[in-house]
Amino acid sequence: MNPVLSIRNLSVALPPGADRPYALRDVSLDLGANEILCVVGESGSGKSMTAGAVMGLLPERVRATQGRIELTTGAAGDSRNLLELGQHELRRIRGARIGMIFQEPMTALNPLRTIADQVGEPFRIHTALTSREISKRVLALLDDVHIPDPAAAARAYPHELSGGQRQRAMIAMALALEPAVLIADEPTTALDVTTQAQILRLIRELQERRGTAVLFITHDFGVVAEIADRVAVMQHGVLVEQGAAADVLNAPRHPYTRALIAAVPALTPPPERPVAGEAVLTLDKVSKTYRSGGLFKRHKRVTHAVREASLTLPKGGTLGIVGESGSGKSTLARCIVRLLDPDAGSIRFGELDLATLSHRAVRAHSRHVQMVFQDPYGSLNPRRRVGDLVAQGPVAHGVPRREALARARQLFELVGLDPEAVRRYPHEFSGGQRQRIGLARALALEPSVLVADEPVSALDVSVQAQVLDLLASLRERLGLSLLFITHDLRVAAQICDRIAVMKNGSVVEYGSAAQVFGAPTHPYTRSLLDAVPGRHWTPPTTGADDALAAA
Amino acid sequence: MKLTRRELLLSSGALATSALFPPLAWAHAAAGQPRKGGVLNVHVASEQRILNPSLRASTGVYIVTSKIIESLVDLDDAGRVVPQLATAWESSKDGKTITFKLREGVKWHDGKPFTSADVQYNALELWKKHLNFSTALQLNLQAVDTPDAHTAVFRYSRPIPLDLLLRALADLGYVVPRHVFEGTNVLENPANNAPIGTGPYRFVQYERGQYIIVERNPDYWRKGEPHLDRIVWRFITDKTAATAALESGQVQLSAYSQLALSDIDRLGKNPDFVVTPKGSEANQFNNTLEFNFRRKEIADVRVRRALAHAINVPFFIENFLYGQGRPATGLIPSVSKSFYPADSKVPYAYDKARAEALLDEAGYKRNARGERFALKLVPINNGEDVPLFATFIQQSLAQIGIKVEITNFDYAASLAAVYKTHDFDIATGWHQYRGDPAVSTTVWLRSGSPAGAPWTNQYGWQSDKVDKLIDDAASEVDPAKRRALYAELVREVNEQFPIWFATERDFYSVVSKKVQNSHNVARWPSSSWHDTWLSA
Amino acid sequence: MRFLTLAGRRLAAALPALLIILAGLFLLLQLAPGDTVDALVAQIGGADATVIEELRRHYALDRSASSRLLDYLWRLVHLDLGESAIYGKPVIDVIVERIPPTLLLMGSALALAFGFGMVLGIVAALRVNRWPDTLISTLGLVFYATPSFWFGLMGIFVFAVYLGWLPAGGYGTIASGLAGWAHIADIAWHLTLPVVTLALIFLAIYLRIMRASMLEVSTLDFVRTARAKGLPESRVVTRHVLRNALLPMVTLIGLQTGTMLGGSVVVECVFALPGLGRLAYESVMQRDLNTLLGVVFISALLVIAINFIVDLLYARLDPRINATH
Amino acid sequence: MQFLQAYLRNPAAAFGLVLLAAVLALAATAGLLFPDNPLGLAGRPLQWPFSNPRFWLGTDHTGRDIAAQIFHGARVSLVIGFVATVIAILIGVLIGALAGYYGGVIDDLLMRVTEAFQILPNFLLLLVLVAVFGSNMETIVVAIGVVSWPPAARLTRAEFLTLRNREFVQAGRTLGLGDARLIFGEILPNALPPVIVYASVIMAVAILLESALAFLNLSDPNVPSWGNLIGGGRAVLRDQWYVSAIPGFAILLTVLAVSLVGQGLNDALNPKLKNR
Repeated sequence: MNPVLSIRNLSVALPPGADRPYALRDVSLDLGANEILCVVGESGSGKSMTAGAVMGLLPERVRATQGRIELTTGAAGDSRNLLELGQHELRRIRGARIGMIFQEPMTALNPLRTIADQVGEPFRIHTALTSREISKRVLALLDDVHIPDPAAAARAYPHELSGGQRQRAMIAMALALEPAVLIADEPTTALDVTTQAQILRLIRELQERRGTAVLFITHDFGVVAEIADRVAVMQHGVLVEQGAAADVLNAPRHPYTRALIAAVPALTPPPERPVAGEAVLTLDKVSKTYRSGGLFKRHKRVTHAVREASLTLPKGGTLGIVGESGSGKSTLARCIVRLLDPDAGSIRFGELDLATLSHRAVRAHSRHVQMVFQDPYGSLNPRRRVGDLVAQGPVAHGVPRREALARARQLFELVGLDPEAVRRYPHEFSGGQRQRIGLARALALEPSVLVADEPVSALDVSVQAQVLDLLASLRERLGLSLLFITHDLRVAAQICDRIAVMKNGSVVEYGSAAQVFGAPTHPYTRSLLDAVPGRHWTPPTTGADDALAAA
Repeated sequence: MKLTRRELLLSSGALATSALFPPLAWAHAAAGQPRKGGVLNVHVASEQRILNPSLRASTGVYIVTSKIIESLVDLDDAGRVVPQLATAWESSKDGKTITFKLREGVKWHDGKPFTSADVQYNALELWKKHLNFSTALQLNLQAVDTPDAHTAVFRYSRPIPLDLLLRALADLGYVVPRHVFEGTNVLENPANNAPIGTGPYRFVQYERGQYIIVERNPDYWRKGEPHLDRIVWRFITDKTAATAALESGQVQLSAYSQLALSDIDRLGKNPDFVVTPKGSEANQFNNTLEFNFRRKEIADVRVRRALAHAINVPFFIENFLYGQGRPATGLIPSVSKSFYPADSKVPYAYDKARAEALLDEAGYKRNARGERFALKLVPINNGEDVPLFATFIQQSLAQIGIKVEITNFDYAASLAAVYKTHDFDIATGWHQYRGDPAVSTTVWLRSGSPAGAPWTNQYGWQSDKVDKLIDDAASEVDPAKRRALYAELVREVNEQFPIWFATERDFYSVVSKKVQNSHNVARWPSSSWHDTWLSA
Repeated sequence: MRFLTLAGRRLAAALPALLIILAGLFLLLQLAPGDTVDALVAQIGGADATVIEELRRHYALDRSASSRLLDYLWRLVHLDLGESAIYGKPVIDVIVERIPPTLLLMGSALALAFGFGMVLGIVAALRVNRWPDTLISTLGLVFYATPSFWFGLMGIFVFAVYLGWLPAGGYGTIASGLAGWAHIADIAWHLTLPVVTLALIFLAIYLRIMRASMLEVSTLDFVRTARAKGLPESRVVTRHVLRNALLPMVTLIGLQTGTMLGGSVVVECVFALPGLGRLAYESVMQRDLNTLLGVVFISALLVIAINFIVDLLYARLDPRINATH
Repeated sequence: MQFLQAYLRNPAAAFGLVLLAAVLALAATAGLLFPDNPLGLAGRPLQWPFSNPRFWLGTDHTGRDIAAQIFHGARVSLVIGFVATVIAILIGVLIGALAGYYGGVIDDLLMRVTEAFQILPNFLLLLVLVAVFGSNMETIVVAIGVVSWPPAARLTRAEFLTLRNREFVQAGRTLGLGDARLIFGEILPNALPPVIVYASVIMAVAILLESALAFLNLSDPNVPSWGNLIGGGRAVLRDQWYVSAIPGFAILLTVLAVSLVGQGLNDALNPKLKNR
């Protein structure tokens, strides 16, 4: 292989006072022409820092302290060490020789400038083309990335495009000058699964057509399986393993790699669990409509967030609600716990219709149905001790504080946390631990139904597996019924007994997990399943648990 | 002419003698030949609501309008009454009929002739009905006869001293054209803001909040006058900014002590300016201390006297007022030669020990913390010196164990607090003396004024003796007897002490040395400036 | 047409606030000690009871407060602001005379504060934590902390009295007969000191906001994108950071209008400018309700109008705004 | 502790804190160093600083010791600034919290009132309030507070609008917490930091507003405030400029201190800009 980009013994130092001295330690990588190298790792592994070092865009006070980053600059194969270049020379390489795409296509584009303006900018700084020529090139580029109606998209502002289109525009911009190297930093993480599949396909297509070398940074092994030629695995700033995609994915050698891959949920559901036929929660034609614009404003907009959703949660079972963003799954969850008031339909919980309870009554009955939230950072009040957070619910329902705090310590133990930690503040915990605290808080009221809204989506894959295990075991031990909202079909496959697929507010498919994954009836469900990255790859399951413990 | 000069001399006394001399004889004496042309810029601190001196008696109105509108008489440099629109006057024996001869050949700025009908209208409709201070003066005016176009005969139901009337008419005798005002709502007449008169200058323009411009009246009855092309009054609220305007040459004159005391003091040393009390003798003012008898401690005359004894007025004048003033001896200032009692002395001079003794005697001993009682002091902010005096009172009374709380209001609110709701224990402000006690001062002491009338007797004090003295003096036609009555009044007021006239103060003018023939009469800022000119 | 409907709708939305202000102030001033007649009598040095009574009738103060309030509001519906007690002519005429100086003063001060605040803020942000930043930030704080009247008076002494470069006050040379450019230059010459005085504190605010905003925007993702495209730093700033950083500045213009009008009270008093601020001050002191309410009404309209313009401007700067409306 | 470190790493903020401490020290030692009434006649008026060893900052136009007034004035200015700020923040937070939390009609109503206060030039309202209720210190402080709250209300409302949909608030709601507890127990503590930072702006403005009132002779003459000293010194500005310059400088330093501390707090609370 003849590398286009070659990283040799790269170390990047963090400023004093950071949690570790080095962001990268002695990293060596080669990126050949016409290949996609996936750098994979969990948060904090240093994978984005690698990209930053190549681009010369490290955060302030973060410096490369040793190593070389060689970029082949000419046809003759002469190369230059990017770390030795001045800002001026680096600028001539950025955008021209190395293109880059980022995770958040919304924030990565300047909201105040048109797409044409931004996509054309590399031409304007790196070439002497006329503006007429540039706009022609821009249109061609937008066409290349398959944006529908390129002319309109060129005139549009970023907010006028969908997420997928924005990311296409980003790609067009990065590839404008046909760079030898494309660095893609989690380019599909913020996208829905179907869009993700399209973007991955696009990157692959363009890469093949132009022979670009792609450094693809991701945390998602599914994506790796989908797109990688070669894989490099990073952990804590150290490159632990690299090799051909098939080798690493199916026969990982390093224990960390093995653990990570073992934590990736398989897309095929486990054998069906016996679940009682009795329903604990019955949703009948629940609807929720948003109206924006006031009484006097002309531009009233009506959004049907949930349309006549009818579902049953079996006692002791797990009902998964899956769908892409905007499908109404979160709205439905919030209607059930009455964070939102449904407009129509009924939500039967025993004798009660949760949909029509008064707000005062909701407060009194809130203990029966509890919720776990997505964001481990946002769902805990940062200004309260975690013990207080867990005790808060019982106290509000009349349990003496001392008793509630004692109970909180028990709950901590139950969710696998040190009971002594009740006196600490949320920010002292990791993401997974916080999710456990959120779980303890919900369980403090001894609910019979737990609504979990994307409870593991914000977690790293290894932590995700642990929290899912915890949920499953609690379900067994406490006889909980679980309503599980997720966009991740792999996760849904692992934990749900029944699955409802939502699209544009409606439930389009509803059945047992095996049914939905095995023989989907609705075309949308099929397209969802088809879009799951790495669907053809089944993670090997050898010795994973030990490895995880070791990691 | 019905009057002989001899009769005139007899009837109007010494004050009228100057009428015999050519009024302009002294005017040109000091400087060289008057120069034609030029614009005089004058500083004015606050704007008046209307510019009509026959509706509003106020120096703020006169300083502008007296150049446009003339009064029947004016004062000379010694404060004697001299003819202006009236050329001669005579009182009947019983003092109830006063006859004025009016100047002939005088024209209004709109070209119509000035006649006795104008005077008749002004006297009966404006001076008697609307003009503040004048309504009391003309209370007994029954009719004004106009036997011919240039004679006006004022008929009173009670005798009115001629010298009182004439002195008052310098301020309260401005004549506006009858044909403009008759039959209109006089308070809303447009001419109130675009005045028409007979004076040396004609009104040109009034920009609210900015300036007023007048220009030379070519048809003025004093031939060859006035000398200036224009006069511009500029409204500059801020005193410091006004001083800056003077120093940077934007204005040449600021009258009636409208600048900061320190700046007046400092500009006195500036060779480009003249700083003088001369020319403002007709208007004097006092720093007062008014007492509210509704407060039991104050109702005790010993306490009131003790307060006066506790305040070191000479120190205040020297150190706070840059020496601009004198300790007062009573309600009539020493410059008022016709009324000032000969043997006057400061009634309750600074004597702290005496003050303490009086308070002890009155039964208000110091308590454990050394305090006797507390008083609420309302300053009525006529000028910069009022808060200073309030502070000085606070500081001084603290030393004899009286805690003074100053209640700061804006102008309107402080007047309402003192004279309408009587919400004060002691108050301090200005008393302005206008040449004759009956014009400006006795109203402060005469009982019977309803609540809400500012600068009247609202102290909760009344004295039959004082009331009688005031009434007798107001209709006493013999000047000598009047003078005696007022001397008695001063003595009695000092004795009963319902109000303390602490200082007597002059109004200062600051004027550029380029301004010639300035301050040559006793009320120069309020006079017509017909002979004033600017040197190159 | 669309502009007019938008403006009309904005005005309608502001009506409740206007009503609260006018009725509130009216009732508040009923509680004030002393009325406009007291103030008038104070100004003319006293008057006896009959004159006072007659004046009170003249100003309709003999009627009850509620009937006068209703009367006022009813007249307001007909866009009649009533008669000014101080000036003896319709309030609207008085105000129309006073608007130009205030608008000019505020507009220039705003432009100065905005312009210099922006430039200094940019310089400070680009040299963050180095000496130009320290100097500019300190200067900004000093400007912010200087009482404006004090600065104004000191300015008069230095520039008008000692140096003689600028006039001590006033709105143009009186009766100068100047026309055209000479007239404009004359007014500009007179307004220089007042504008600087009024602008100072706002300059400090804008400087601070611009600096913070620049620093904030430079951390955003699209700036990183711009750098990744190989844009030179100057182009990153001018093409990407600047316009985004301006958005909070523009918002601030609208928010500061009321404050600026308040600040012009003091500045107009110091520099003898015939503006709305001084008119308001005088009408409070003179208890001239009609004039005060008129000034408040007009300045409220001014604030609303400026906010409207600011919103339009904002919509031009930020394409996202149009989409949501 | 960490917060303090973050705060003190900023030299400007540390300087502000020292300055503020100095002003507090002035206020604290006023009674000790100048036991006499600072408004009492101390000596001949208008003595220059350092000309008389008894009055090292000289005497003002009414013969008061300027140094004594500066020391005692520190108390007054701090009290004015502090109390007015507390009033403004209380009103603002309450209105902003209710409007932001409940939204809908309540929000509309409260925002109309806020709008009314913001449309009305605040200094004008202050003048009216002082004209109506008089110029004693209590009235002035309350009036300054009353005209200063709208920005605090808007800020609080904005914070509430974002915070009320945050998951920890929703969690509290699903736990069955009441509105009052959600508003004051959950949201408010998280909404306060920017409001507290803004308080420094209100405090600075309050001190300046009082001095502007004193300039128009509408402040309380019974307290030795710096504003009064400036207002009085204005009459002797040309010759004895020090009478207004000394308290002017004191105001400048205090406002500077308060602003620097506010900015320091802001930087320390805003981790994004922490290293700047």
